[in-house]
Amino acid sequence: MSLFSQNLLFASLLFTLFSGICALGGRSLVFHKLSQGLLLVSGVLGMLASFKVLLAPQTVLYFGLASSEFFPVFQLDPYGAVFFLLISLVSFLSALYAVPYLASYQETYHLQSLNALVATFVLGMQLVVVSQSPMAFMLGWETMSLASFFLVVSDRSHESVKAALLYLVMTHLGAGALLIGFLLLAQGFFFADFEQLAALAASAPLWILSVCFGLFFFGFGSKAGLVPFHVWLPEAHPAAPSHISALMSGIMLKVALYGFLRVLLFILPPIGATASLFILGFGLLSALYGVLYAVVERDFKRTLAFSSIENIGLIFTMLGVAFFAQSQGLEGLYQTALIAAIFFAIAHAIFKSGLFLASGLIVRAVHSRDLEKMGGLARQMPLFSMVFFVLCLAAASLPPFAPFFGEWIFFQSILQNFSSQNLFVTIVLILTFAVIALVGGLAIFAMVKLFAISMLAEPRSEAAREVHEKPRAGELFSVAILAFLALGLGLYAPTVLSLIGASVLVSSPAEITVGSATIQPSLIFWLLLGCVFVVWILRRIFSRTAHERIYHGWDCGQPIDASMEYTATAFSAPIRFFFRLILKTKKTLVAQPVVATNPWITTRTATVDLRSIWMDYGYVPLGRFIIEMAEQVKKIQSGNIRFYLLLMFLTLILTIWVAL
Amino acid sequence: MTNSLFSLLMLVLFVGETLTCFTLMRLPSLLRFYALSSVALGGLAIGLALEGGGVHLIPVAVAVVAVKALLVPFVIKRMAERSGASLRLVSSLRPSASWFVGIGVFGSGISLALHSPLYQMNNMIQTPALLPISFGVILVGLVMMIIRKDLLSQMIGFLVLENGIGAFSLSALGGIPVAIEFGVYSAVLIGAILMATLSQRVQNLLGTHDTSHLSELTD
Amino acid sequence: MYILKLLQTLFLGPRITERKAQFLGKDVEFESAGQELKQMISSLYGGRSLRIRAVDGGSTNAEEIELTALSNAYYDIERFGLSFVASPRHADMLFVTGPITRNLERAVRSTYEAAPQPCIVVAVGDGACTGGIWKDSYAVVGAVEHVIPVHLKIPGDPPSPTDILVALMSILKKNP
Amino acid sequence: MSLTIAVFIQGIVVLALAPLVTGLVRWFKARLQGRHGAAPWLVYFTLLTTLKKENVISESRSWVFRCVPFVVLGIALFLSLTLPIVFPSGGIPQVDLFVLAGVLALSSVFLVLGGLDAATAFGGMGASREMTIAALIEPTTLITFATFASVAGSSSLQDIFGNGITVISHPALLLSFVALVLIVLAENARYPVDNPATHLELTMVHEAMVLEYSGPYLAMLEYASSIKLTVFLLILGNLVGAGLLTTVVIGSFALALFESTIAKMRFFRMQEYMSIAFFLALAGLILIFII
Repeated sequence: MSLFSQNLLFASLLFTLFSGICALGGRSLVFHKLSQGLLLVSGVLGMLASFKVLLAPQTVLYFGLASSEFFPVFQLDPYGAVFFLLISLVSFLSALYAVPYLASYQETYHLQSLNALVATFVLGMQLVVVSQSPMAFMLGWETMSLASFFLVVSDRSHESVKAALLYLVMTHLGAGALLIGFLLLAQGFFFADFEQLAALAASAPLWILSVCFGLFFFGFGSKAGLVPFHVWLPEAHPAAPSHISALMSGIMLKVALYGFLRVLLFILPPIGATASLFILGFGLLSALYGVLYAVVERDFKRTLAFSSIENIGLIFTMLGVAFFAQSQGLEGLYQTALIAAIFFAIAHAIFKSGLFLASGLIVRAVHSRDLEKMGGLARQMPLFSMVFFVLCLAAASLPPFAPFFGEWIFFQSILQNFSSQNLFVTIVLILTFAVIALVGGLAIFAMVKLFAISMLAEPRSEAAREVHEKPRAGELFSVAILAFLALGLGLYAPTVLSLIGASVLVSSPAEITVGSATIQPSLIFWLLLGCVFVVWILRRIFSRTAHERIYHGWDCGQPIDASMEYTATAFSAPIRFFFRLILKTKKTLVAQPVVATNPWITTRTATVDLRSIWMDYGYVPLGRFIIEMAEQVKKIQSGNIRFYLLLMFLTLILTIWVAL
Repeated sequence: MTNSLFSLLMLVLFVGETLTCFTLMRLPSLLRFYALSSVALGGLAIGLALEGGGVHLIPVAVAVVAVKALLVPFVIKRMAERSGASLRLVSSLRPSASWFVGIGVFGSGISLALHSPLYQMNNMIQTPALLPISFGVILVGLVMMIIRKDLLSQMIGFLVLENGIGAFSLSALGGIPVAIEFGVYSAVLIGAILMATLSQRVQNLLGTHDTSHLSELTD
Repeated sequence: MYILKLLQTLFLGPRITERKAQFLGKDVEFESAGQELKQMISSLYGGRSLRIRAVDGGSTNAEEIELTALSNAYYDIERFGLSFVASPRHADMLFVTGPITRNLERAVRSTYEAAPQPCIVVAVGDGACTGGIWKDSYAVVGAVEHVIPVHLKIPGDPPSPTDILVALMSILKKNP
Repeated sequence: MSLTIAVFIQGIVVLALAPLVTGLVRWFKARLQGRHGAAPWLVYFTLLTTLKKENVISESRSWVFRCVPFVVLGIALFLSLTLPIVFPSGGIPQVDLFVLAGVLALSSVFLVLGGLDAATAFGGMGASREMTIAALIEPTTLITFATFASVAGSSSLQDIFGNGITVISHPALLLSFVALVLIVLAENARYPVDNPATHLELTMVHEAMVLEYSGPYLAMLEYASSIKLTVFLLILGNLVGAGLLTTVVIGSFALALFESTIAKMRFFRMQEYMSIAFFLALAGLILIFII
């Protein structure tokens, strides 16, 4: 058995490779189905491998030529297995989803290259999670980034190319930072693996550690989409095909989180209070900023991308609180906050990939990503809208679903540590508590807007009126599984917690206890369901259900049509008004007179569009400054040879003076 | 120190001619003085050889005179005449000002070399006195290329620079082994031929050797 | 302090709401749908709590002023279990006022159909009952019964709040 | 055994009392306006008459429109059963304050979806305003609950009411009690935030979402909102240490008095209302650890 389990991991990686290769086989759909099938098998094997490691923590699967200095050793330990499980699960479901989904997109996407790139993308992520040395880690990291870059470009439209280039620049800035961090830490031992790095880090001087921490934070932060470095995320994720953006948003952000935690937990010595406050600050900033833009965004997939930024912000806040507690010596809070972060990350991976897969179906049905053109889809796709509704409720972290219990653990752990001795810790915890609560409220607003404007009421455009491409069985099945998992993860949170090695929180098989507070997720769910069922029974007893009549909505007597409904902009108008200092919107009012001579009768058109302050006051001025500097430097190329010789002469003098 | 009178004379000649090259405005005289400075360099090599610097310096000196004193000026003069270039060279400094600049640069080169750690290790160098002087000549060559506007004199500047390097190698290592020396000289010869043909092409294309017109290409 | 003086007059001040007896027991006959109306009221728990939606069918706003007067402190329609609501969906009773003009015919009909049955329609004022002085005008459809079934007519141009209350009490037969 | 009986009795009591509370509030307000006013128990008849009425449903709605009343009333039932408001040790300990906040958010989400599904401008306007208020009141609610939980040491309501934590048990609790009152007013769409008895659709918040419902669905939604009001009044009553009946009578009189003396706040000045509530709650929480 151990021999077989040994190669389980190797087999899973191999099958991903095979799926990539056979995707290049030919243009016909047979190769497309075959490659996705192989991806399915690799997903299943990956899940088995990670379950094997999780259930028996002391066994560690590894493969590769252990002895050779050059070839890195790949190893799956319990910490990596959690993320490997996520990767395999979501790649399994997105492959299942892709078989019918891509069949209807044959003309926009070049199927061969797309499938091959998906396989390399998944392989890259699997390598990252499995690798034990910086070289292998960076190898996997680069394959992941490059494959996802090409995937974003796959539909070859102008804005996705622009988004992909921005994405490429940001990820490779991050990857460069990571590489420097690893090399700086390794102090010359290029091929040291993580244990040796940890040993080196233990004795490294403080300035190296802080510089490395800054580099790792920038590297992993820009990949995960923390606020100042997040500008690429709302552009790149929506541009990719939906099952790819599900993989990118659901899993790639978690791989960045995995890398960050791998470095902080296993390599660097415990970081100080200032570093953890640094993580906490950025986490809160991206949570608040992400959710605000998720609320006022009009584009379907961009709303999901911003809500990914918000959830990542939440996870980094939990990490910040955990490491801050560790630096202040509150061991209990450190444990629970870390477990809450990982549990919330798992829940986010599941419901966010589900949402992105569902968004693919909606966008295909309405042929546009604009919320203002959707509406009334629930009537045409009832079953799909129920699944989508469950996912939206999970994304809003409402009670019976998994993210609520992640936040519950986090809130309870903070609550129990409010009364710690020094005031500074209390103030930090209270402010975090307040901001997270505000973010929670606004997250609900964003998800309600997403579901209500796209699904309910009258269709707002011709395309939404009669939907031709209804979701097919394969697609609906994978989205339904993810919705079921989001609910199941909530109900059986205690078992999941004990699975990922957080049994300290699980007092009895159905209860989570943090300090003195206990909660039974399944009890709450059955109670809620019971009450609703009782109401259903009472209603049937007290009133005649048949006594019903269909008539058009109450319209104050004048006929109304779909254009009078509330749109996404109108729905989020109060929030845009209340937060107008943060959310810059550019309003333009154009009045054209109908009759040239008569100035009073004019047709006025008002356009409101959203400005991203990070882009307007951050990256665009930075870009302009860099271009101006480049202009100055360009003057040096005056085309006059003698000027170049002068420069050579000066450098010669300088070097001689300095070196000799 | 070079005690023999002959090598000292050669050294003074070498420096004097290089400085005059720096200031000359007509091509034939520039070439003539460059040839003379190469001959002086060859004589210097022979002087060192006589002082027991190793017999291999003799063929080196002969090669220097052959290539630098005869062949290269001949090639450049012929090329200039064939392309019909005006023998009047163009410089951004008037001759009198260029004297001051030349001496200034030569002096700073010497002082720079004197302060450099290389000079302090004089136990290793055969003729320590020659080192700063050769370094000065290198700087004069480089500045000549910068000051002069037309292509031909920039070529001569480069060749003077190369002379300086040859002198530097003489002083620091007591002469480079013959094979390498010949390699260097063949490179210099080919370089000179290349530069000459290039300047002829430029002459045909733009009608002048003045490098400031070259910049029109970039706009 | 202003608030205290206000509360003192409201709580300890004189009672200004008209006595209930003034509206009960009057034997003035009103044109009503009789049997069908009684059956509807008995099905709505004897009309103890009815919700009214006032529909303007083109009235001169005279009846509207009287209807608003109904909910002031003097007449206080709420004590009889009647209250005005915003949407016909919530209404048990429709007060239709004024002759139904051509433009508002569709509005009145859609309001009646939007209201859940059983819904009592009361025509308030001469315009609503008979078409009033605008009866033969080109812009007017006529009395309310031409458009929707009417269960009670309250004549008067406009009927005073007392008349309206007396009519309502007669059909609801509130015990005194 | 005693727990299930307590829960069952408490459920019955709260369900029976709910319409009476709204009736009492309306009665007191009428009396404050000098009117004779409808009898407090009239609300029972209004609910029963609406139950018997026909259910008119617009054809531009989806399955969400139908399931909203059931879920909203179900959640109201859940609140009345599980919270220890009638008997201090009655409620189910598992349901603590954070679950309460989550469940309240869930019920306002469903109400908003019902409003939006009606495909009319009023429904959308009410829904957008209700959602804004629910989203912006969430931090204040969580901080107030955290204050009470940190004074009582545990976040389940049973411990808070069980060992008699009332407003006077810590000076800072007064601030969070006032914040809780502001939250109750916002959550139940009472006076400064929304006028329950308005006819002008443009000013409605809670009412606008219910415009489209009729017959039994309307009765269920109105019953749910009155249950929610009663539950909150009883929570406030327990925090002040008053018994069941005194809370109901005095509470509804206080609410009526408060509503008669102030005017409704313009919606786009709601920011000030929310920030007052937020900073009161925050001050309460911080003061607990300073004093």
